[in-house]
Amino acid sequence: MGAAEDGAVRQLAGDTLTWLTDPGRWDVTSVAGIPFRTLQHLGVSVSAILLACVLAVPLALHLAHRRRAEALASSVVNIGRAIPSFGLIVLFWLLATRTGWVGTQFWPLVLALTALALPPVFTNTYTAVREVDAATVEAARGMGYTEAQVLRRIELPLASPVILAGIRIAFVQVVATTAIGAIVTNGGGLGRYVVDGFARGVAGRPTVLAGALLLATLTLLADGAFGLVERLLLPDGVRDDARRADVANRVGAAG
Amino acid sequence: MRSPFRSRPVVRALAPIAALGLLLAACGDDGDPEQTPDAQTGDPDDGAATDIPDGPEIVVSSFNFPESTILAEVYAQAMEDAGYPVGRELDLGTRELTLPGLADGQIDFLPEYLGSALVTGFGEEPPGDVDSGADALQAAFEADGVTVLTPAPAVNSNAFVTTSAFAEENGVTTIGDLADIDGGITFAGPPECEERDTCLLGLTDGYGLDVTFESIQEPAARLAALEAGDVDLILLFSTDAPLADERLLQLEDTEGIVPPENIVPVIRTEVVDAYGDDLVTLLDEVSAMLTTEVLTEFNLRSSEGLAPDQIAGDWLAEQGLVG
Amino acid sequence: MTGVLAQARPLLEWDWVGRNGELLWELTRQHLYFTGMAVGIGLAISLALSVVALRWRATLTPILGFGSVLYTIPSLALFALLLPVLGIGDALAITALVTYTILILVRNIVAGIDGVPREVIEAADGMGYRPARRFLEIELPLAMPVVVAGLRIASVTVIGLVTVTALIGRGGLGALILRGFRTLPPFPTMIVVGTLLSVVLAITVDLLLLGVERALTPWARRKTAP
Amino acid sequence: MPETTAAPVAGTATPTDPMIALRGLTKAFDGQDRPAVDHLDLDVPRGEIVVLVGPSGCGKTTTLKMINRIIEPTSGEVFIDGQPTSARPAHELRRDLGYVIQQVGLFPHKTIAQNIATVPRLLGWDRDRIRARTAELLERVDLEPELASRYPSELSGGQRQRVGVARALAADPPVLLMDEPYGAVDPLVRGRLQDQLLELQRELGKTIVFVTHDIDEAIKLGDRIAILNVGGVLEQYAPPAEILREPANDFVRSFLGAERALKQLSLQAVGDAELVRGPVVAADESATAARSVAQAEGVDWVGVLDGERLRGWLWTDDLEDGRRVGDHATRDFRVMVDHATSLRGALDAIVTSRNQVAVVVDDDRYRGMLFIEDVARRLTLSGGGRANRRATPAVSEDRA
Repeated sequence: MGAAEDGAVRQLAGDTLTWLTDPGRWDVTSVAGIPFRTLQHLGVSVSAILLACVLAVPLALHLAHRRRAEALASSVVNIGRAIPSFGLIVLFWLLATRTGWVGTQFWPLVLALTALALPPVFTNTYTAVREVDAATVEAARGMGYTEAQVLRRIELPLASPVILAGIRIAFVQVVATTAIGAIVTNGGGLGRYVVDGFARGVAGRPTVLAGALLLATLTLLADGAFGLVERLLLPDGVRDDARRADVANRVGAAG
Repeated sequence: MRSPFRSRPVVRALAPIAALGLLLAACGDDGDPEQTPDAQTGDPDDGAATDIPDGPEIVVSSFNFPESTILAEVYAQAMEDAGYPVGRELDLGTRELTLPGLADGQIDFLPEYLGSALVTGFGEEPPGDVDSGADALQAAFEADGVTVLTPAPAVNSNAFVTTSAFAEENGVTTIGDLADIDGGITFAGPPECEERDTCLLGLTDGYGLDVTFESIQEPAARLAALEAGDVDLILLFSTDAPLADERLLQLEDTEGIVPPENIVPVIRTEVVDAYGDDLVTLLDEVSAMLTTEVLTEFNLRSSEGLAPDQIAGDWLAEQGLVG
Repeated sequence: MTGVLAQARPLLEWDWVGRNGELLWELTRQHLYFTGMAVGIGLAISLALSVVALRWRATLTPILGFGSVLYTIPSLALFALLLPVLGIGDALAITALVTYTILILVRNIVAGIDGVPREVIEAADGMGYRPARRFLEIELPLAMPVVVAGLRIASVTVIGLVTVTALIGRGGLGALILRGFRTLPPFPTMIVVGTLLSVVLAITVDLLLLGVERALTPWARRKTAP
Repeated sequence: MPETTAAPVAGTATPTDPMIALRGLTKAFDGQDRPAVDHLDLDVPRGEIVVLVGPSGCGKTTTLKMINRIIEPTSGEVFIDGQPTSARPAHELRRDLGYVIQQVGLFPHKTIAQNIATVPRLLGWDRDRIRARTAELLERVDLEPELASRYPSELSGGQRQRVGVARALAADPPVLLMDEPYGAVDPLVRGRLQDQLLELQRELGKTIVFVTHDIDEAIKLGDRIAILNVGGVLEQYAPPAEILREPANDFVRSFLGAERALKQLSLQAVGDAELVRGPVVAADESATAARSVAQAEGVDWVGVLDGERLRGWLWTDDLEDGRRVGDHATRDFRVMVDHATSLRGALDAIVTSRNQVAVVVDDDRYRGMLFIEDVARRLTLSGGGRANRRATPAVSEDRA
């Protein structure tokens, strides 16, 4: 790298730092500020993951308990991975402009992200229940548990590490992909900085870089925070399974 | 019975992967990924011209919206037809990306917009008329080694658009009328608009409006936001097809924050020097035939799903500029 | 409300698809080129990292941790972070895509090699194999199903992500989606076809690799209960 | 089974010229305060099966693996045919030492033929020679030729273990190292595999080092047994009969267990014992004569001979005066043994028989009987009878 380029990189690093440390950027009242964009980002992401959980978890629990739709459970995650997030976001936006049902700014993005989060949540939940030791379930039935009790008191607690691992993967994926929404709407949270900075060319590069750093930080923090949530939520006996499930499933989450 | 002895497993294991790699590499080679698929490289030998001097490849570039890409294609194909070697770096991005590219020689040719080039590119005052604008632009580009060619009659300027319903409700026909709306207005433009005198700064500083800016990169998304009532005003181009729809209204720019935006080809001077007046004559000839109606037609055809290179090629053939 | 956008064109115009076969093929090929380059380079890097991780076990956790961080960084952020270093171009797109393959591939290569039964390794040693030949002739073929499974996941993931590279001016079918969206009014067929083709491409590549795996591991299919 | 040019059992070398010699062999693993194997000296004579046996942690497997350098010794030396193993690259050494392990370790991605051909291929044999050798070995371990193109997953556990032995023998190594090879197969199959190994050994005369934790297996297979204690201490190294007769110390005694005496019996064959004629009479003898024979033998029954065949037996109370013995109905001897049956087997026959006797036959010909006191007498005598037990019927006939 030549001296000139070296200087340019140092200049960029300095500008980025200046951008990030500007008190105005941290003004909680400014809609262009980092706190607002972060909250906007999390608002979209959390809405999407909650919606995905509400839709996928009960269905997967039910189907897995009844041993139904196994082929669906194993293939849905692969198909989900094959769907390009960018295409899906644009497609949901397009459908929203045509139906006029949900506006064009918030919900199309949230719904597209929900669709992306459904497969990993569904498959992990399904697999988690199916992998509960059959002997344990049999023993529970033998002691007179009803089917609903078997599901709620045996299968669900024992499956919870893997279920949470699936939700965690999906959540990180959603947080990462929310940024792409900045291309389609005025939302997109922290992705806004990257897209806006990009449009401003060389002058926007500090913004792009700062946005990218904020985005990466938010995603890693979201991942770490979810790890803590897992520790708090999980019963003592299965906590160790969570780590293993997480490592085993950490695939297909790039957005 | 199958022979129990077969080829070595490693060889069997690696062969298809290697083959796949080669196949993909081959694909990459002949489908040059540097090139936007919209742009089919014409064969330089196509043209009948034999008196083209040897010279560098002319890298044609464009902004990241269809009209600009179509215009770039028009000039590129015209040059190719005449026998000049042409390369393409289309859809490059905003002016913030194209002008540095032009200055450092990564690209050689760009169909510019006169007023925006001056105001946004060089921070100059908006020009009063086309001729003085062209002179000012030439002066600004001089240091970068770029030559400004004769502007075309075609104009495509920033258009500040609202819905007819909103205009009627608030009694608005000009941009200035927006000042009367209580609580100010929300305005959506592309990201770069926020810092431009011809855009947001024109509204706030030129008209003194109370504007909340929403950054929405793509015009379709801005239009969607306008129609959904998320914003009151959006930025479009005056040649965009939906402006013909009666449900939309382009507000009049009484203060003249939008400068004359004639299409003006700019080209690196070293390219002009290498190929001489014939090249300039050819490009001027093309520019002369580009009118605002033509631009509107281009945008319409684009919205019908036609590729930029096809729209450009059809038009050039119609005009008898290639053959 | 029926706005200007709401009465736009139909979602899928087959005659447009019919007229633009050449364009679609070109974009698909470009899409595959990016995928192939990213997965190919990713595989080479991952193999090297895996050899390191297998040779010096202590490095496995840091390598996977690094891969995990790369994997978690949003693609948009990664493009942006690499932009000052690489500038706009194929290198930027491919480098960003490569980073997403590392975690998947290293993990599967290491898991595949680890999954080779200990007794098979011991038998190979006892027969007088030398380490390099043992790796190529015994461990790698036996790890193949898991490695190919990783390749499948990596390829499908990358095919989905290539669409995002359209945002930096490169990007196969993503460019089509973007063009359909950028046109005013939007051209839905481009968005729909771009998305669908990307899905079809991912599934096709996935099935092809599955076929490759089947062809490479004839022993895995013929099982009779002893 | 085709005849092969098997090496002679004893070989030409003298016992003072061992095939394998361990000298001061020591292995100390990192992080363990005492060595797994501590200064072990051991000679493995040519053409013999030496079994290393002992409780877990006694270093028997470690010792075996130091021979082919899967584990490198901390100190000490292994000599094969007088040459130190450390003098050559490990992979070359290993190609000369057949190696069989408990989980077999067949290569799952290679066919049975390819598995067997592993070492010849590493040694660079030509295709035709490999092909011929593979076919020969399949036959030798009693596997159908059709199995050649199968994959290991398509075979049963016993078949796989036989492939493992064939693979180890492929390049005709003079030495075979076997690490608990039959530990994972069920007892019935294990017995058959053990018999097959003895049969192979008789034909091939390899020098075999065999590791097991099963003392019965050691006694059955070993020409010599090395009993190791925790930490690789050699407690006793001797032929099985000697170990059973004279355990060197309490450790060996307790390792052999309470059934030591019975185990000793299992080393001797019926042919080693002196048979008695027993209370038998010819069919044409009178009832009176039969009664007096029974009385002389001190039993209340009598066996009936039809020429050389023992027809059966009857109670003396059932004998009717004036009739010949052969005119009475007889009961069958339900259990009969032959020369090759171990004395332990004969004892089982005695205790389950109503007559408290083991009837010894050779095919249909009556040879004699063994009573419990005849067997008991063998317990105190020294038994060098392994060779006899293993001998073919032709040999044992001489003694009968």
